[in-house]
Amino acid sequence: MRSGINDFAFKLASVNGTGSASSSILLMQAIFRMGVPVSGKNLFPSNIQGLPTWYEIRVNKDGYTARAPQYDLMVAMNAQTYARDVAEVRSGGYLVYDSTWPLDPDLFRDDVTFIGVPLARLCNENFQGARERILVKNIACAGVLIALLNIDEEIVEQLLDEKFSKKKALRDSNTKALQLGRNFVRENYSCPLPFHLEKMDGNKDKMLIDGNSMAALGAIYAGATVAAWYPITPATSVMDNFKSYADKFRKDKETGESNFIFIQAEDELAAIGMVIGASWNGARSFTSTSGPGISLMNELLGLAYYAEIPAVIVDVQRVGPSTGMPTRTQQGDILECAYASHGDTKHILLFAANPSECFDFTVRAFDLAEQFQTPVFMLSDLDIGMNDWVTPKVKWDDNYRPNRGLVLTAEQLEAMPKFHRYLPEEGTNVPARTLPGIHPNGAFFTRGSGHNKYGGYTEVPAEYQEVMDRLLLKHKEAAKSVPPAEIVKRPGATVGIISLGGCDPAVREAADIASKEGNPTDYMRIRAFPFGEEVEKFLADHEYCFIVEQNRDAQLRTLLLLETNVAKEKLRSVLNYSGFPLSARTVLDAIAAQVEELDAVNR
Amino acid sequence: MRSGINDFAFKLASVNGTGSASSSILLMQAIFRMGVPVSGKNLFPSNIQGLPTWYEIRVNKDGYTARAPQYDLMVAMNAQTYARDVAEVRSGGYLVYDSTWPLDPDLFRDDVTFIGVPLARLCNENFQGARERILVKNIACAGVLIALLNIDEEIVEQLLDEKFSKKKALRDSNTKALQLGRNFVRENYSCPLPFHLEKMDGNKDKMLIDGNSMAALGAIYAGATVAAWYPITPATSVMDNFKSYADKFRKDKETGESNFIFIQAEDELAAIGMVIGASWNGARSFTSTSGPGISLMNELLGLAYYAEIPAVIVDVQRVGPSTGMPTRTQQGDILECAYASHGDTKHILLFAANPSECFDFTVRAFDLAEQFQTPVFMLSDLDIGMNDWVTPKVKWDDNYRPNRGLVLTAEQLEAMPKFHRYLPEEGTNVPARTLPGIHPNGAFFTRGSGHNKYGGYTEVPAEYQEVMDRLLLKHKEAAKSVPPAEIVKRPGATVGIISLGGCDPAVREAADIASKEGNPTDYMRIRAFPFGEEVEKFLADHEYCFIVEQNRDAQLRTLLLLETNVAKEKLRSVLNYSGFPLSARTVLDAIAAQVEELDAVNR
Amino acid sequence: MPSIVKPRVAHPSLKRNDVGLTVRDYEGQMSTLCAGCGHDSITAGITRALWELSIPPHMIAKMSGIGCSSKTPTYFVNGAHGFNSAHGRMPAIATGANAANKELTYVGVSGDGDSLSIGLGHLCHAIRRNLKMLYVIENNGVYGLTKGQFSASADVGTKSKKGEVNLMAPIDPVMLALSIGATFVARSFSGDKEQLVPILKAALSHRGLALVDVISPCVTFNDHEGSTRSYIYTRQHLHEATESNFVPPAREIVAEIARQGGTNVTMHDGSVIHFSRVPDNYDVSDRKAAMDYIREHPAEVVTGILYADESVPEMHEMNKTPSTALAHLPYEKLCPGSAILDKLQASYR
Amino acid sequence: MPSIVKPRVAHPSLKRNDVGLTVRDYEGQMSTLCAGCGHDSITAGITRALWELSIPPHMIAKMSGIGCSSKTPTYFVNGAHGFNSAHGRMPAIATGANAANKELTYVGVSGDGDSLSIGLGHLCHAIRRNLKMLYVIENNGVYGLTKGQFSASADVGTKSKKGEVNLMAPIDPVMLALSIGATFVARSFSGDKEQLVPILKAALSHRGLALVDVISPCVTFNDHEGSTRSYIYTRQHLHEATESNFVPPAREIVAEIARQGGTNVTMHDGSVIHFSRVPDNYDVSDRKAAMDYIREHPAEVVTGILYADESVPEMHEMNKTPSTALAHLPYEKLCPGSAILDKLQASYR
Ligand SMILES: Cc1ncc(C[n+]2csc(CCOP(=O)(O)OP(=O)(O)O)c2C)c(N)n1
Ligand SMILES: Cc1ncc(C[n+]2csc(CCOP(=O)(O)OP(=O)(O)O)c2C)c(N)n1
Ligand code: SF4
Ligand code: SF4
Ligand SMILES: [Mg+2]
Ligand SMILES: [Mg+2]
Repeated sequence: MRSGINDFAFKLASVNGTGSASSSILLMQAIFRMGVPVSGKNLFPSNIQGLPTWYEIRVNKDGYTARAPQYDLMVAMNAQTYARDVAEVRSGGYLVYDSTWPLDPDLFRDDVTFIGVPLARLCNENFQGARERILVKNIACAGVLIALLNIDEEIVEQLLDEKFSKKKALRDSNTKALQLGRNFVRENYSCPLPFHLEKMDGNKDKMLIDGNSMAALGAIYAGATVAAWYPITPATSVMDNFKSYADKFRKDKETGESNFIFIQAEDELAAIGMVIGASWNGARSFTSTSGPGISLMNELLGLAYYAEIPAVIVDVQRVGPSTGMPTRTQQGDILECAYASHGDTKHILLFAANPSECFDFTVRAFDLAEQFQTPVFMLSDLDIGMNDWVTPKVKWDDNYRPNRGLVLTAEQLEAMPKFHRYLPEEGTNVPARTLPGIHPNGAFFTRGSGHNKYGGYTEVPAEYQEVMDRLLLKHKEAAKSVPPAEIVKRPGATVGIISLGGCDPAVREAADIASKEGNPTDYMRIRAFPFGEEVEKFLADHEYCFIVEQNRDAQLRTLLLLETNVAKEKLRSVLNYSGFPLSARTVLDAIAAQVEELDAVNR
Repeated sequence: MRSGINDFAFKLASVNGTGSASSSILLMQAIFRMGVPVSGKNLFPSNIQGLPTWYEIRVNKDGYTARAPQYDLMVAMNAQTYARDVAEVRSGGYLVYDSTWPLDPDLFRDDVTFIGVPLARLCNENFQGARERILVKNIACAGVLIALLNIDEEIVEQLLDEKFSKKKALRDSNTKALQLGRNFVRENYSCPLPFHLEKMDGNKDKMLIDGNSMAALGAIYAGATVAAWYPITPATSVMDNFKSYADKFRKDKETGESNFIFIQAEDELAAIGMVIGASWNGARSFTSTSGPGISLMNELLGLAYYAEIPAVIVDVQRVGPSTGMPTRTQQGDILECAYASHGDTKHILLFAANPSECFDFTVRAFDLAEQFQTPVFMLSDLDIGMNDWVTPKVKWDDNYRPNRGLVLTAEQLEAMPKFHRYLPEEGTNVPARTLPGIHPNGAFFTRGSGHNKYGGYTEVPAEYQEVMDRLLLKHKEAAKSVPPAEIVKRPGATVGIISLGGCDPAVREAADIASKEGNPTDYMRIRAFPFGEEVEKFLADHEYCFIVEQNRDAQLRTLLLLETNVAKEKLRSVLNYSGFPLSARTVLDAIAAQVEELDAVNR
Repeated sequence: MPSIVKPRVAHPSLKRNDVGLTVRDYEGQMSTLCAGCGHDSITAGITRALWELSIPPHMIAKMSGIGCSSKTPTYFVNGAHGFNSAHGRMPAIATGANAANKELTYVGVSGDGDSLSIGLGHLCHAIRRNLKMLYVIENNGVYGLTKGQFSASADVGTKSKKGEVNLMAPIDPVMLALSIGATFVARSFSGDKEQLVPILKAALSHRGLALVDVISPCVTFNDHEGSTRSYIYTRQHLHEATESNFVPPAREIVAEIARQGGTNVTMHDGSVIHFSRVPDNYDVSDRKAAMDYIREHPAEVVTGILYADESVPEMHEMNKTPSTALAHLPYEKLCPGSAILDKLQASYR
Repeated sequence: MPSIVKPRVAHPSLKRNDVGLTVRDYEGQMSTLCAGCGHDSITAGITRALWELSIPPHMIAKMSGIGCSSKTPTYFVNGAHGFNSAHGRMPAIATGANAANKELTYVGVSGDGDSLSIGLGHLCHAIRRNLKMLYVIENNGVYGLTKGQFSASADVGTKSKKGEVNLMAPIDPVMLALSIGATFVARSFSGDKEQLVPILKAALSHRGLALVDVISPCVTFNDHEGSTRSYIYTRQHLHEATESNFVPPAREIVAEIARQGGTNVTMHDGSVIHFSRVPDNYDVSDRKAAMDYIREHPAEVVTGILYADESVPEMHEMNKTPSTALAHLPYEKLCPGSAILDKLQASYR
């Protein structure tokens, strides 16, 4: 199988609140700096302290970064989950456990090598105080892995130097702990393991970062000045990061003034209200939230749609319905976002597939929202948003200027006899807007109630319909401006795979494997709604398509079915809604099962 | 054309807040009591006083009660809208105006007969005080119509007797006003007009009532005890009526105690929260609202879906999006209700087509909500909910007992070693629930967060999925219990018309006309979602189907496309989203245009 | 929300304010409220106050929710920007608008339903943020637009048009605002323009959020059984069109509240409200005294500026934003540029 | 919300209450909150109070929203029904539950985020309805579960874990409740079980809604820069897992507030709160006096039962419902039957 040099996966089982995620990230960073493609999935519970938590790390020299299907090495540091953790190691794999206490003999497996390290004892002997002991145990454990997996020690030391540049004492105890772990395994086991790391050059022009940081950075670069939000996992760190970056990059050096405002709203209804108010007034404004927040924003999203007010919503999806599993990933808000609010509405959605795209698409979301004067959703999910990904560095064009859409200037207004808010130029679907305070001629009255193309209140059917019809055309028109689907063709392929967002790495890997196995497929990654012509063409060109997505009800398939000309029978679903990131195996197995089924029918 | 005895339409144009609706209803009631099928559409503005308002009345001996396409007689009492109103009279028709002041000669039409009645002068001469004069003017106007249309005077007198049985003075001035109007036209014009009324026996077993009253009555008969709501047009009168009926029928004669509770919530989020809390606790509980309320209820609807708590929502639809046109009708909440809330959800919807069904379906909504432990939406709309319809009297079976679904009794619990909330019996999809306080063994913990089939908190993929998969099956299973689609077949028909709710009268009339013109069509009226087998069959059996509905985005078509096996090309849309009730003409014209298009393609 | 264009007759003799405009220039569309509605009097007061303060119309942002009261921004200052938003959400939308552009004058108009029920949370949090705006609650004790349900400000014992009696303790926006740290709180009566206009002007000049609770009688739904004979006509018959179908002609209630001893005002329903004014020596800077004064006069509606504190920073001051509108900052000031991005990205390893 | 089954050891010697149960019978699952969290102390207090009042477990309905505090109903009275609902909506859901079945004892647990931000409107309106329930706010000044943002009860000048300083006036649930007519208002401290348990018992026995604001320190997010050396480890690096990834072991803060002069209690972050008790001659029946007393002691957190009025009818009394639960009324009492329907329909003509 896959195990070998720079190609394996391991998992750390621990208890949350102990700082284990920090040491896992330390390892990931070290591997990244060794030039080895790596991915990490933090599987954490919805509480603050004391419950099982896992960190999965996969290294893959070919750059496959989807979740690994099985583990070569398990670091089982949580007695509560031993049994489960032991069971998850692949046959022939290894398991590290804390041998301070004897392991229940029932848990041993013949086909797995058990590596006992008395971590607690080592730490207790060498450190004082409960607090410190908990912390250093994780570092000692990292030391164990350095030895077993041949992680570059110099890099680790350098990382610790950077981390603790100003905290000498901490730096020292970290080194000590690291050595305790490392030395113990080196002395007692043969190191490294058969699968391990070797420096390579696989991360050129890449960085290791999470999607929420990149979305936040996108908002900074897009020129967002008003951020309004209500805390919710897994969207909170979008705003945490926005605030940090803004504090760093948006404070006037001379005056100390903030060229942004950051508002923690009282709830999500208020947050979207603030975004709408600010956008109405000409600021680039956004919010970030997750499923429950989208539900609460429903009413005002309809107002923004109908009154044609830009709004950017970063939706970092988690598992629904209701509170669901707040710390697990899913793509379950697609339909809720596409048609949010009562009455006839359609919104623009962008589907980011990785942190780099979180940046790009957040910037584009602002442009699209202003160009089309409507809410735009930037959808990511917990996996993309909160896990660190090896992702291409983004390029910034210093010539970029925001596309503010049709906004009349004071000069234009001065020259205008009368401004009509909802009257686009002949043959176009987006009317010009004005910003309050710019010019007396620009004043108009905004309302969510029935209005005609002049902006006046109406209850006259034809006048109401005229505006509604244009809104539909406007949405259609946006298809030409949103990021087109990304299409990868393979010679001989008749079947297509369609997917979106964070499924991308698993689907790519699956397609590569299938291709190697003699089953080439074409691949289309949807990046936005409304769908462009390339989507129609891809659908038309394939006999059938597998739609891979992470929800129960095939929401992307639904959207394709409704909003393209594709025939129903063409679209087959591959669904994963476990809450865990997708693996290539899941995709391959599901497709294989369906192909068999199809063959059976055709036979 | 259609005009003639017991087959014509007239319209009264007035200003709201003057009491004109009352006199229009008086006329409708009189016509109803004459045994003539009649329908009335109140087209009123979204304010309280002083804006244009219209009342359309159609009489049709064959029982066609859809909105009339054109008017034989216009009563133009609003100077503000004269021009519009004059233009709407059919060629050869009549117009009544107040000749106290001269009419602008520009408004005259050669092909319309103008009947001037100096109503203001007559009233000013005969009555004192501004208040009374405004009121009696409407009655005088009714007198005019009595004469012109041959409305039975005895019946009108009787109605006034009933209305003012305790207010002699008012009664007298009403009679006087009525006579003023009647006598003036009798003396100055030849009465009645060529089209007019004659007694018949067309309203047997029928009554004249609005859908909101009937929905309220349904809730009373279903045994609802907790009503929670927030005022919103056009749903308010559901609760107004529920309160009136409950005060009448639910107060204990001896103790004066109320066997219900009626809570005006602080908003719609609270209203649905209260319904969920009360249902959780075993009461039959409901709310009524319209589009904006549904949007606000989104989050908690997901909670009820996922935690499997019954809830009944009467959604009286109005024109969206956003505030839209609150006093106009639409079927724009279908999708919002079907998939309300973030994450994967599916709800049960019932589509009432007339006031009688509002009663039946409200009762059934409670049964279904408890049987399937899930939210059930009873959808009607402003036209059904607020207009008076000639509708069949409903029958009540005194043997009816609420279907409370699977609720464990104290005895059952006593005999049970352990109760597991989400564990249905083998082969079924609905688990038993318990009501708080019934028995110690029944206690359980309800949560909107991830849970396994035992009701315990979980973040384990398989456990989460197991419950989610069952919820999907449960929803499917409900197809067998909801009201089946109503299907009308015509020999030789290859094309089907599909519609729902308040479109029914117009579609039936259109189908009859088409049939007479040699184009027989089959007709299926969808009455619920999820769809039953009869829906699949109808779709399968027809070459193509026209789906007639009142919204821009073809929401019923969407639902059919998604939730049946039908091929896309089969479904063609006929959309009306003007805010006014549908007329047969609109349906016929739209179908004709599409048939021509289809023929062109096939040629 | 329907609006009827008002004939605009130019009176060359009309007084002009500092920006050269007459009071007619601060008027709006013709009101479509019921004749005699208190809200129309408030509209007149707001019109006057804005004119007297010489605020250029296009520098005014009129914000409202949904309700009869919330319709009124259409009826003043046609030349201002207006936003008739969604029920209860005005404070949130105004917060965003204000955040984006501090240069405008924000006039928020809301109802007691809009602000004390569905929008209560937003109101309280706008107060906490001390958003610079005039926040008028046109308080009639009912939901006018949805036809007469009690609002949360209805007094215990009030009878609705349907004959229901309210038993729940009212939420008094003044006490509520005082208890959560509001920096400007006033109360007035729609019928007393002499008092209302100066209060509105003071409120418009306040540093942060100025809450003005204006008692504003609803002609149509403040009536109770028996008070007005003609009502019986519409109330009588159970089976009645749900449209409120007759509104008796009524006149605006006007009364100047006397400085000494206050004034009894008879409402449309015949009930009498005793309005009083805070005494001349009243200390507007003492929050506790304000609450005490109101509690000590339970039988009257105390009017006037009840509390004002100019020392508390408003939202922008708390957030140290620049003096120009955020919305109008040049993009060059906002984008850190490619060099910084490259550097930053280089650190993510 | 995760829950771990607690080993239940039967102590035959344990005292039994009037329904024959030991205090162990009122316990719940093992807490999954951070070690030392004040909320766990409140859980213990509630457990004790319910046991002492001998309320049969299955007649208790535990209602909560979302937050660390809202998780706690899992940790007491396993044998009760529980409903961990949605963020901020507990008061609404409890209102419905109570409406349906007045026979249960309602224990609502909420947080300052849950009740003073997203759920503020619902809390205020539940107070107006005087819903019979115990309503506990586990007040820690932060959003614990979402990792330390300020809540609306954070004091001016408080520093968050991220170093932000709160500048907005806090919403004090006690003052708020008093200003809108609450009929029972108390405040206590999680660490003083001696005071807390009797207050909870009094609250559970109150006629209507009993609001108990309990100051409950958050171990994990009440820390500020520099106070705890080890925190630096997690706070330091900008590029950090967003999971709160290290929570230092901490102990519950326990302190009995002295009757005379009060007690200084040091919080996890090193700050000191001065808790005092209302004096023995304090008059709980005077709302104005309560507000005055609190305002007159701005430097201390006044604890005790601050106001109680048993004269105001609760929701069911206002609505004259029968003495049995509406949910359990026989259908025969609810359905008017076919004859009445026929008659009624005959009148619609
Ligand atoms: C979400 C939502 N719910 C309900 C309504 C219906 N509605 C319109 S105005 C109103 C109440 C208005 O009362 P108030 O704010 O006191 O204004 P008034 O008409 O009395 O001036 C309601 C409930 C709505 N527009 N939106
Ligand atoms: C609609 C919605 N928005 C946001 C959240 C995320 N969230 C969960 S708990 C919480 C705040 C909890 O604060 P508090 O009520 O003070 O409880 P604590 O954790 O401090 O005890 C938030 C914002 C949510 N669950 N639902
Ligand atoms: S209903 Fe009442 S509040 Fe509304 S406009 Fe009429 S008088 Fe004013
Ligand atoms: S984060 Fe704070 S409130 Fe939450 S459990 Fe931990 S200590 Fe308690
Ligand atoms: Mg009002
Ligand atoms: Mg808190």
